[in-house]
Amino acid sequence: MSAVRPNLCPQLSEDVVSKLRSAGVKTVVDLIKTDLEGLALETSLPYKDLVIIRRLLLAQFSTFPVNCSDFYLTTIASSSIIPTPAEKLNELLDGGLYTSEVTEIAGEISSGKTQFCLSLCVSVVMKARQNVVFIDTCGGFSADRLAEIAESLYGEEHLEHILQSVKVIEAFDIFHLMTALQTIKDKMVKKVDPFYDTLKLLVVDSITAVIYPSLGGQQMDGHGLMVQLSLKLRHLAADFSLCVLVVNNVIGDGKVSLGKTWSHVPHCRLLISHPKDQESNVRELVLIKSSRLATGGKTKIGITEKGIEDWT
Amino acid sequence: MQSQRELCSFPIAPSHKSKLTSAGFLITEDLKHLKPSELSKETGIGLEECLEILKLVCSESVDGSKRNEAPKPAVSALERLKEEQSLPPIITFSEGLDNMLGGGVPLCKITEFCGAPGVGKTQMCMQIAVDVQIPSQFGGLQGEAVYIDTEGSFIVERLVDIAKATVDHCNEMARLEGFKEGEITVESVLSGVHFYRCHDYVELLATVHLLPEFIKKHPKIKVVLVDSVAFHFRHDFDDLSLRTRLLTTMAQSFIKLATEFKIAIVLTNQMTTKFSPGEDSRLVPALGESWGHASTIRVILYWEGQKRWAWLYKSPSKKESRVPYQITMGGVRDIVTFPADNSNDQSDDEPSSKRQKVS
Amino acid sequence: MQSETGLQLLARLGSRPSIAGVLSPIFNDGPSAKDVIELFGTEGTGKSEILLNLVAGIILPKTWKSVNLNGKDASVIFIDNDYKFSILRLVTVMENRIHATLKNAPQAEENLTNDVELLIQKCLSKLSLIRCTNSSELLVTLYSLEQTLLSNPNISVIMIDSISAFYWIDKCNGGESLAAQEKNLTLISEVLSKFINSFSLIVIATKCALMKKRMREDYNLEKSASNIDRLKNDHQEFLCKAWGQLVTQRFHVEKQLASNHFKCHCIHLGSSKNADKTVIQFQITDNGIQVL
Amino acid sequence: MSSKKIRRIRSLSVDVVERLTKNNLITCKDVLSRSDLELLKLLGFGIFTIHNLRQQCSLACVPVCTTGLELLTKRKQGTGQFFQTSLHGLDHVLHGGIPMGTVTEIAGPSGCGKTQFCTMLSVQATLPGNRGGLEGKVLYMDTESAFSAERLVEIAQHKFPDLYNSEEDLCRMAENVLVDNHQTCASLIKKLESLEEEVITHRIRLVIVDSIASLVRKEFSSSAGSNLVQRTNFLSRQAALLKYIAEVFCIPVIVTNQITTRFGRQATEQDEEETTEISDGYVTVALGNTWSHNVNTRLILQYLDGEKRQVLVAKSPVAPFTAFNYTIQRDGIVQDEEGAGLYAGTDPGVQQINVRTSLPFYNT
Repeated sequence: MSAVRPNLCPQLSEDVVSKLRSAGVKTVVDLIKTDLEGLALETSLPYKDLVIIRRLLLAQFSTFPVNCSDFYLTTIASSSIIPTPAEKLNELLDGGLYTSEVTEIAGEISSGKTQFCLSLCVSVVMKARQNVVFIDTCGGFSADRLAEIAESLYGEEHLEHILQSVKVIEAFDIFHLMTALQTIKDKMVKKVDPFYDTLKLLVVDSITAVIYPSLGGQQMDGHGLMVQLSLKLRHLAADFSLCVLVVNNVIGDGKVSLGKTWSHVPHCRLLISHPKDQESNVRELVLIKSSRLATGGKTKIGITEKGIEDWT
Repeated sequence: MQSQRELCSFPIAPSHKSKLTSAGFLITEDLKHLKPSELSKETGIGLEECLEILKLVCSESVDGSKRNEAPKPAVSALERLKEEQSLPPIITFSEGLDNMLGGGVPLCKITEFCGAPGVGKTQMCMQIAVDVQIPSQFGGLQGEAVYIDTEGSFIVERLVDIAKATVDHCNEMARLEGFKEGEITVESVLSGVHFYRCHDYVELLATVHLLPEFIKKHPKIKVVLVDSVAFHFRHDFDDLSLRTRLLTTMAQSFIKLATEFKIAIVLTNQMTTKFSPGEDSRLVPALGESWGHASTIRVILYWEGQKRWAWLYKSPSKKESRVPYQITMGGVRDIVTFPADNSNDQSDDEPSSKRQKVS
Repeated sequence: MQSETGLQLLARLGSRPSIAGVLSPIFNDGPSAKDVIELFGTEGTGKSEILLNLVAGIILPKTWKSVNLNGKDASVIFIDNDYKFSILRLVTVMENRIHATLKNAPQAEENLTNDVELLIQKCLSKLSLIRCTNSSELLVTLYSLEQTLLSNPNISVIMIDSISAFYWIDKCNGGESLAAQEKNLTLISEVLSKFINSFSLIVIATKCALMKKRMREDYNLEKSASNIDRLKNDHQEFLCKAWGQLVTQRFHVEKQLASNHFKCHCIHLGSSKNADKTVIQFQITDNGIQVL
Repeated sequence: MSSKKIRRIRSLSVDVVERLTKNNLITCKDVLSRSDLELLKLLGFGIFTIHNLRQQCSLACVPVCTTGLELLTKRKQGTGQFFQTSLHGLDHVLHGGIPMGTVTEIAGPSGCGKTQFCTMLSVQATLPGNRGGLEGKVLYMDTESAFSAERLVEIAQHKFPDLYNSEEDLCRMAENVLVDNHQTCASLIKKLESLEEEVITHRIRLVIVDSIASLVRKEFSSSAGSNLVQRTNFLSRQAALLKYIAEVFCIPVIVTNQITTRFGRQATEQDEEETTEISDGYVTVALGNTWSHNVNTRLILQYLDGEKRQVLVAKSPVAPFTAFNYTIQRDGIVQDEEGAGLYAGTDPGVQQINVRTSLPFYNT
């Protein structure tokens, strides 16, 4: 935990800190962990002060348990379901994408991953009246395709409103992405920008392009960065009841990339593929992992100028 | 619930990270208003490294990226649409290809042409390198091009042919519309193509790494062409994971270049035969599956009998479609389907008097 | 230890409500006091689902309106590092379970929906949720739990969803030395063992299979070995030694790809009983876990 | 160039270089092929020093940038940029002949004139500049031991009687053609690796590898499977070496290739009247698709009918698909007047080649 410093709490004056440091107590954890009587003897500080300091530090640095009954009430109030434009897909996902969850869509090249995200943005803005942040890491975001979907679905008059409620951030390496997520979190905590008060969907297009370069080779903090990133995404989802949609790549024979460590991250995982025997714009979606539903369900969607639609 | 950013999410050397955590520095808050000397005394890290860590973590504008520019602010899709519409694409002279790509090769995107040998990948690159310099009154960008050649298949005489054909075409159009001729000459086209010859993948990486400075020095550059990004990565590369890592890093720096300087990146890729169990062997783009995700738009050039086809295989905004094209002495041209015109195109022996399809 | 009030002494020494027999077939004679159970498995094999069903079984009262719900009426502390805890799912499991027992109980009156709602609200107050962002914060929070454990004698289980959540972050923070990497987790294990011994608590933790299976040197061993050896071989301890010594039982959960069923192998570690061969198949349905 | 030692980069500080050598990162290649995270772990510097290091290494080994104009002027001053083949139609279409500084491949069925073509080019290369020669020596790497000195002399005598009328002129010309026999791939690749000082010491102006395919097809079976990958790797390495020599010394490199039979659907609009006696398979250039990438220009020789033969420009960065008839005479390959013209070309990797299957006396 962070170092013991004078201004941490009133009793910790300058000399107290230096005495503690001389006794080898540098961080808050050291202070909490050590047996206070011995420490009092060694540093000739009054035992009573040490107990007060310990209690204050405990209060300051630990998270308080939340009682689940009121947690249940707040969750009911804040969580909602985001319907996708395809009805049959909503049935498969028991209503659509859930907030405070990380959903992942994985697919091969040109399997329609970006189309799925773009048409979801439009449906969130129009159906749920909420805003969207689209983090683009591989240059795949195309504003005129978003405009085309919006216009063909909701006509000219809503176009301006839809385009203004989708914000795009470019982040081309993992540290850029971390900074972007941090700025989003700060803006939501400080409530300085009205756009972020009604933010409901956060899309990260192609998380693989950002994580893959940092894995492998003679270094070992690639995995650490990946887990750090996954924690940030899940905290954003849970604390601000956002729906986080992450795009991942499929390589080789249907193996989702980024390995086992990443496979634990998403709550629910969709696999999108282009079945060989179908027309060129038909795609098949399979639910391959879900913490809530039975997996293995399949549905077909078609990619048209209106984005993605049910394919009968 | 501290909302500060953890130190381990910054690019700091592992040995420094362990010293920082053991000294109790975990979040950016801990390092606020701290002098390098204090940090060095407390953690035992060298003074210069402490200065760099503080510069990295504390100044809000500096983030972990290579250049110290501030992270790009969030831009609404409306501004992105205005920006996309304001950037004219690079028009080529084959109308079919332009319509397929939505007006031409778009800026701020990576366009990849995969093709079997001899199908015209190098011709396409040279054509684009010339077309980017078409004067603005003809709908061109009047920019310059960077041509990175890894295969050694760049013959400058061929570029002269294409340039001559384009210059004649522009002058012809200028005459028709009464503009001043000579706006564009073969010399101006040739001096507008900056040529790099890379003999192995390390030189390619170095060139790509230095491109931002180069483009800052030559602001008129509008397209970076890499002829056969696959050549050096396909043979004598024993460590496949290293190859994929290098390719992904290069792809990321390409897309950063494209969006930062509003230029187009055009790559060519080779094809390789894939022996998958069950189906018969077929030609697939080289460099494996993971590379496919890097390019935003992918066009596969292939042969069907005597005809060359361009197949828009992957595009964020355009539907999948195919269009025939041909390579003439003057460069890449459309195949206009009404037969009369087609036949005399073929038998015309004299290269220079080739009639161009007015685009 | 500091001076204790009488109540705290009673809480420490007094017996915590036992939860023997909850979710019976899986924990056949039920987790007994001072047990440390680890649910080990790859992604999507129902580890969190088992925890949810355990919580439902524990916080429900024994009887309600003269209907035997065979709940354990105990309190639970749920530490959710993976942010996977879905309270909606917990409530649905509890509702289905209550309605199921009510349906075949003869003397049940007709619709009790709002009563059931109140019951669930009361039960939920016995569950407290903690969410930490890194291992140091988890360590400090565990220390501050000592106070709540003393003041509330009803808590009998601490559940940790994925003790391995911060493994990679600690490994990356620790630099070269292994001791620095495992410092926090060792301290956490020590605190937990202190709680177990002094408060005779039960700790149930899930662990994700983060590592690929070890390369098996001789392939034929894998074929001939019995299930248990194969699983032992599969499980490769990557957390610190202190945690390894703490665990008394490990449940290895697997998913049958074809039939959407799950298999759960119970392995007793170090305890006198020989390696238990029980293999339980179960299925996850809307109202929780159905044992086959 | 990539193997530049770090020590030679003066702008790096001493302790950076020392820490680099401690982690045995010696050349720019070691530094540039590692990611930032790896360098952070290995060197323990701050991120900005790492960026600066990468910048310096890149500057050290980045190739020099020239514009198209400079390239053109440099090419013009050079000794002409094309090597005349004395087939005037072919030279015209190829902008002057075989392009210098690139690899040109001559493929065709056996006995169709590949070696004759190479021998004639060897003679051509030893001519003085004003006669379209290269005034230099020729390195002829022969793997099928098909090269015959008598044929070389005979062509020289009949093609350039005025130059080579006396005995010692012929001997001097013959000395300029260094013939090198190779029986195994290993010896060929070893020779290619040491080719640089060979070219410098003997002032070689033309390199010919007769039948690059024969050794490879002997040692690597072309059936699908692992050694096909090795075969492709071996061929690519050979191509890289040859390209490097051709470019650095701006000399033409000519390789010959054999033919193979491919089964499966060939081009769709194949004109019907060209019925081949063989089953539905068709004959095309050997060594497959990846090798076709490595070659810049590909000339295919094929039989037209009993006596006449045809050369096709199957792949060329400058020329369209054109075909010229030729016959083999005493003074080498001579182009026929009629019969030149465009042909509907296709993928050079699958271009159909006519082979002489029936004996000439049979179809009189």
